[in-house]
Amino acid sequence: MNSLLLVILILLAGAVLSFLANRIMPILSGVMSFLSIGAAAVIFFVQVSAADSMAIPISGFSLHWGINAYSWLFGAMVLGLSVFVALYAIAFMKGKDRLGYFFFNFNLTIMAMMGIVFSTDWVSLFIFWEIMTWSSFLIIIYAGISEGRVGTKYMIFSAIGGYAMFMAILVSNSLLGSFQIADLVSGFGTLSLGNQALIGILFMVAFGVKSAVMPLHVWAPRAYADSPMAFTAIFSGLLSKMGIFGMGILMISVFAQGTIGQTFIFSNILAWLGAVTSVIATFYALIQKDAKRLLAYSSIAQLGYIIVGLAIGTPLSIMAALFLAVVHAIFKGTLFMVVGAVERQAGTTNMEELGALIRKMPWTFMAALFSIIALAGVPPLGGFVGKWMLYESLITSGFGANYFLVIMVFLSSTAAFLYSYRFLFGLFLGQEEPEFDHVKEAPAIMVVPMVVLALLLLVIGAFPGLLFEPIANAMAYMGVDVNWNMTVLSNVWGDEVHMEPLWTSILVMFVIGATFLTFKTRRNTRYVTTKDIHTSGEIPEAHENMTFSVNFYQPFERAIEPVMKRKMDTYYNRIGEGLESLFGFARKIYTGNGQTYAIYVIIFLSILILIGETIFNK
Amino acid sequence: MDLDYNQIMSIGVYGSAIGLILIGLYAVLIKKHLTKIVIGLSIIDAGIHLLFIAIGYIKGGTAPIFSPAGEKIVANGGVMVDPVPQALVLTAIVIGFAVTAVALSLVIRLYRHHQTARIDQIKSLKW
Amino acid sequence: MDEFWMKIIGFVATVLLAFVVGAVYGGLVRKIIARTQNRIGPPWYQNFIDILKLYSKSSAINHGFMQHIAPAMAITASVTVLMFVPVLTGDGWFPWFENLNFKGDLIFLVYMMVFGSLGMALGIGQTGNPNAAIGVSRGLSMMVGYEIPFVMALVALMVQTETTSITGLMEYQDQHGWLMFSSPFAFIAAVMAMLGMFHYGPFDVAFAPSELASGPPSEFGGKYLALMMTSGSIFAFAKLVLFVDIFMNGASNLIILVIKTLVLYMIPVLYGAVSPRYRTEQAIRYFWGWPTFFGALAIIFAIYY
Amino acid sequence: MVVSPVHFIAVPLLAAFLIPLLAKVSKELVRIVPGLVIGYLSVVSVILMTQVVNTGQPIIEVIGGWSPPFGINLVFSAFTGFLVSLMTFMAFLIWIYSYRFKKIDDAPAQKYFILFMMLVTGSTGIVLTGDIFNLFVFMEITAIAAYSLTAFYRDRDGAEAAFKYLLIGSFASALMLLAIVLLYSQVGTLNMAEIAQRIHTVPQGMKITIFTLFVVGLGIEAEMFPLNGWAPDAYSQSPGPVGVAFAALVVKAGVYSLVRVVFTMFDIHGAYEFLIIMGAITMVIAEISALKQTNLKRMLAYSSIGQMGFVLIAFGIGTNAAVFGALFLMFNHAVIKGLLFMSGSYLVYNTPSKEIKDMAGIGKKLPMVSFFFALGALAIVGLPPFSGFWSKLYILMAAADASFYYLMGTILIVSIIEIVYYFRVMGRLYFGKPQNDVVLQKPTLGGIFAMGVLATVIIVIGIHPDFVTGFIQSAADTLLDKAGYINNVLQLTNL
Repeated sequence: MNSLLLVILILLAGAVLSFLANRIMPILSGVMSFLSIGAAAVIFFVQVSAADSMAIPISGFSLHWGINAYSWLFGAMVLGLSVFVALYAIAFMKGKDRLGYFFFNFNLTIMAMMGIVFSTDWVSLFIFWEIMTWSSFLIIIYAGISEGRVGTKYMIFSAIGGYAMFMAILVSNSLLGSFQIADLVSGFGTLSLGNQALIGILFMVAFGVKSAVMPLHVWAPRAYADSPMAFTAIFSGLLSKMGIFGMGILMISVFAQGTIGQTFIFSNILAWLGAVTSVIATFYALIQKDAKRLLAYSSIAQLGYIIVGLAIGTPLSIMAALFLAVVHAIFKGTLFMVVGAVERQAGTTNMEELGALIRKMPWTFMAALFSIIALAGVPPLGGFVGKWMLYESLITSGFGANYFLVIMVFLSSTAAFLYSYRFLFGLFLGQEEPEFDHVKEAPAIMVVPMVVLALLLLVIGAFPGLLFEPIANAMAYMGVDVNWNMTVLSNVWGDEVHMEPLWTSILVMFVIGATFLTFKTRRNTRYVTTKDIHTSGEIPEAHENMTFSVNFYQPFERAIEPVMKRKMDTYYNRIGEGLESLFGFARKIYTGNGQTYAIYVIIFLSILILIGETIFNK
Repeated sequence: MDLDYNQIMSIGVYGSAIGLILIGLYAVLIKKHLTKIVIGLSIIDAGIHLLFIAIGYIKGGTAPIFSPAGEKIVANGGVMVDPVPQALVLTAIVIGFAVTAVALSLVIRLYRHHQTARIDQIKSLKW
Repeated sequence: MDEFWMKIIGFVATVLLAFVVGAVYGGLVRKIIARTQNRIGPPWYQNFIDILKLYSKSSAINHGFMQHIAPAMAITASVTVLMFVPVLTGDGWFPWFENLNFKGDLIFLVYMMVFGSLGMALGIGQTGNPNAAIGVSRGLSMMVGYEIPFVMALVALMVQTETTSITGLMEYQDQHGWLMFSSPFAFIAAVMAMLGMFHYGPFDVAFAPSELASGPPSEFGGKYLALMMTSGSIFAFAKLVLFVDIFMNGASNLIILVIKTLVLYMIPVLYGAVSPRYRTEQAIRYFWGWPTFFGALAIIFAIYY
Repeated sequence: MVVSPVHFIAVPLLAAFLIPLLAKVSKELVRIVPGLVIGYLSVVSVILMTQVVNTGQPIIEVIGGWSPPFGINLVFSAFTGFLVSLMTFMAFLIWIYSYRFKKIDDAPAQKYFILFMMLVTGSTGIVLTGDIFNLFVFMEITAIAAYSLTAFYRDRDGAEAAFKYLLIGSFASALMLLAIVLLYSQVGTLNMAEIAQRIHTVPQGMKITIFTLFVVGLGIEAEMFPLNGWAPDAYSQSPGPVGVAFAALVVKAGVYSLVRVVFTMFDIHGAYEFLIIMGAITMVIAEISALKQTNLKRMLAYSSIGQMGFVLIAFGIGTNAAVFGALFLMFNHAVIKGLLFMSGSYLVYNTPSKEIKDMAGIGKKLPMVSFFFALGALAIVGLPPFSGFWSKLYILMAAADASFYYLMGTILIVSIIEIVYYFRVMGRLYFGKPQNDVVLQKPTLGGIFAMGVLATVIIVIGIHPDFVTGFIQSAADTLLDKAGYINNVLQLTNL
């Protein structure tokens, strides 16, 4: 049996089984979905080879599936992370209701993502795309917050994107006579510029919605924050990457063929959109009170970098984009799992209430710490490698506007330090509060995935080559050759960063410093609570909490106030309201009066009789 | 211009048919009372029927009945009017009757519920 | 093997040098500021006394793991940064200072410099001292402020010289002369950013002793503080050397190095000594004003260079 | 030939007249017999359909031995046969659904079934007949049955809706009759095939006038804007099963006759653009009116008007692929909208206020029904892997091949609106707080069965559309093959 089909079918079966298992015993459904995803992952990593391909003839179309280096990268990403998240989800969702519903859609989403990755023709890609959309929608409204208005917003934007893609597919088919992705790549150059622009823009809208590019991002924050964290890890980590997947196909191979590939405008507009997205999203992230929202905005920002990388389109930048995509999947998945653990254990994710969980949830904190370091792009963890390649590719691209792009990206990633610290401080540091004394570490089944992923980040930081290899293969498949080295980063000017001395120096110094501190102080250093601090003579009561956690970055907010004044969201809401009232007015045509309808008929008839000659005499 | 009898007749017939239709339309579109509207509908029907008959009529033709009398007339080179329209009109009249019956029953129902028969006051279903 | 030991010796020597010079500069700064305020001020070796005293003390309490290892992270960061900055070029008097810099480049250094502050910030955060947290908040916010013009300057340099590594920049300067002259706007922007980088007035709101009890380090004592001060000295020195390297083509021997660094160092010190304190947002607005403008100018200049 | 198309008209009509007598025997018989009749019709339709598909020749039944053009003839071609089979299939499910349907049993069931039989007779007759006046007669039968069924509940709104429907409906009949009259005066025949043959002899102006009368008269039945004022009221006020019947039978018949007039009888080319434009307008107006509806069934009504507009667009594009898509869409619309009305009416009966906002959390009370509704919603907006997706795909493909890009854009934007209101309802159903847990009206077993069948059809066709595409393709070919139709009908005269 074809292994691609097998993967899909296993995931589908897992969906159905987990739905049914809920009837027997709720916990079983989680286990079911974990097992199915695990099995699918095993098959994927063991069996699937580039040779596999299949065509399903279906009513005049044939859905072609195949696997290549590029789609393998994303498929590995999807299944690799999903396994951990599914394991985590078992414990996370325990005791919640409608588990069958949740895990059914959970599996279905992952199945759809694998389908998207496998598809080599647009029709099947679109089919799976829509399946992914509605199954994820059903999970978003799972929590039922605000009567699904979040879901509605998500659905509207996804529909815009999906239908844009639909139209692009059909137009390209009518022009090229084929639904194959490969044929679009080969035939794109032959189209007229107008058609190229039409198709390109439509596709960009389609993929831009999922990857939350600037004007189309408004659905993302609430959607990420409101759906269960076990799913948000997938949602932000992987589902958004499907948009990147499509953009990659377009930016790397398709546009390279067409004339709009040569003209810089298209890719530059996209790059700037990505940069602006990342800056604005970062600013929003660091004024959030809720850790979930913070992470949601930060995901949008990170996706901005990836889009910048893809849009610039030099080998290094593409490599950076794909690298960041993978790393972002890992650390953002971990972070959302961390928040989920905190939410489950402490009952809230409000950073103004929480604090000092570090001693109660040390493992979670460790996972969070590593992921955050990777997110901030601080050496030596994986995040740094991607960031470095992105900057270098921009600086060495030799195109004037890109130098300012660097500044935008840099601004956003420097501001990212702020919310990174805010996140760790708000949740894990600061003063203990009595109401959180009961909090315990999350169950092992939740901790293990987080910690493993966090360690994975360390490994990637030490040996980025492990990731470079598949990425380089993927890019080679897309026709972009890039040379890589296991532990040396290098740009086109031949400047290099060697990771081993970095690691040695950091390890050596850290060990020296830590041992030095520990040894001589251990004997007579005692641990005191965070209440016992230097308070200029004041003695705070036990219940008084003096943690500085409200409006943490107020001065910075003041500084960036001009930017924050106008919000895309409000514009959209205004448009929406305007349209709704317009529609409400339009339907007034149907006055309840039967006579009016009769008059419509007569008027219509007489008009037709009058102008009939002209309209029918074609 | 001098019109002979037949032309005047035909003009009269067609004219009255059109006139009936217009009267009916007036009743349906302008009058507010449900019953009047229903009456208007049947007037329109009548007009159309008349038109149909008039079209089927052939000058000097006799009734299309295959009786000995009819045979003789035809044998003498006379003509029968076209039978089809008359058959159809009969059907149409029956249908119109049925529709009118339903309509009137609905009017009664409406009057019971709304205590009025003005169509512009019966619009609880709108938009 | 022999070469390896050379490296080790060079490593130790460099760290010691950095510490000594940094500490002396720290002392000088205190002296200078005191003089500008009509005080006698401590002697130039005051910092050594303090640090030695603190090392001999052992701190009685700590608030947990993060605080415990935070100074270690700090010293790690500053030493690592130092390791990637070429201290001396050419054959100076102390040959083992040469070629110590591993392969690293400016972007990497910019990020590496954050490592220590992040570690410190985490340690500070765990102490739960509100002043400390406020200090961190202010410090990080201001960092976003001054990093922008600084990076703009760096980008300008990289674009102009078509290399991103420090050694590359220095080779470029060997042929084309100092970059502070061949790309002046970048130099201006960088120096203005440097004012903030050293946290002397008017940008010392993060550590303001008077309003938040010297902020971040307020919960640290004994060894912790000692290690922090050590790493602070090393870090200051490393930053200065970096500036010297990228704008003044490094230094071939210690004398020149000391002169150049001292001159460069006096800019923020003197400017700080005479100027009042900015609030955070004022500082950020300041950095996003003229310095950024000069940075942009520098980049445009570099594009058409 | 043991079975003949005549049965489609004769048997239900007979049953309709017998039912009052059966009522004397037993009330249960009244409920059973219609089912038997329609079941028999479905069997007949299957037999004939297979025969037609095998021989490739339409079955032409001449009533009373009078061969065309004098007599009336029934044409059971692949096209009409497809529609008839669809109608009988839906009618059968409607019967199962309305069997012991509570609110119908409250009212005397026999009246309901008499009218329902008449409805089936009329709509199948419209599709089968080859005689234009006969078509008019059947349309009137359908209409009268429909008026009465709309007012079946005897409530005030029902009567109002019925009266509006009647008012506009009799306009339709009047215009239609007028058109027939004029047409007869021009071509001297009522047989569609012969009309199609002789239409070119008619002077252009007259032809266009007649055509206009037809279009307006039939457009009323086909819910074309602005002639569709009756539709929302009729849909929303009629009993649950009747709404399904409207969507599956009445409107289909109307669209059929419009298509027959445009494609077969007349040769006016401007008509196609006209259909596209009117269809687009209909679709847009209907969907945006649906967006702000607070009454569920009214929302469904507007949505089904919108779908009809989509069908008209597809027919207007007029290529083979487009017609194929249009027929596929008619099929989907019958099935999916049937499911939506069936489940929706139970949702409505369980919310006294009939308002969407009061349906919050009903998914807990009526899990099956809500699930069916959600499935229908997913399918009707054309999300894969449900059947609605394929018809949309085919039609838009045809539009793209004809390079109607703006049209595609319009359709897609409108479908976004559609998605919005359907998903809004879905969100309410599952994720609101239920006000109370009382189930006012449990779905009958038959109801669940009927909905289940439709749901299965939706999913199966969605995953494997080839089950129906063969029939639809041949139907489309037959419709477009005008000369073939004329020959097949008239060869009987040339004997």
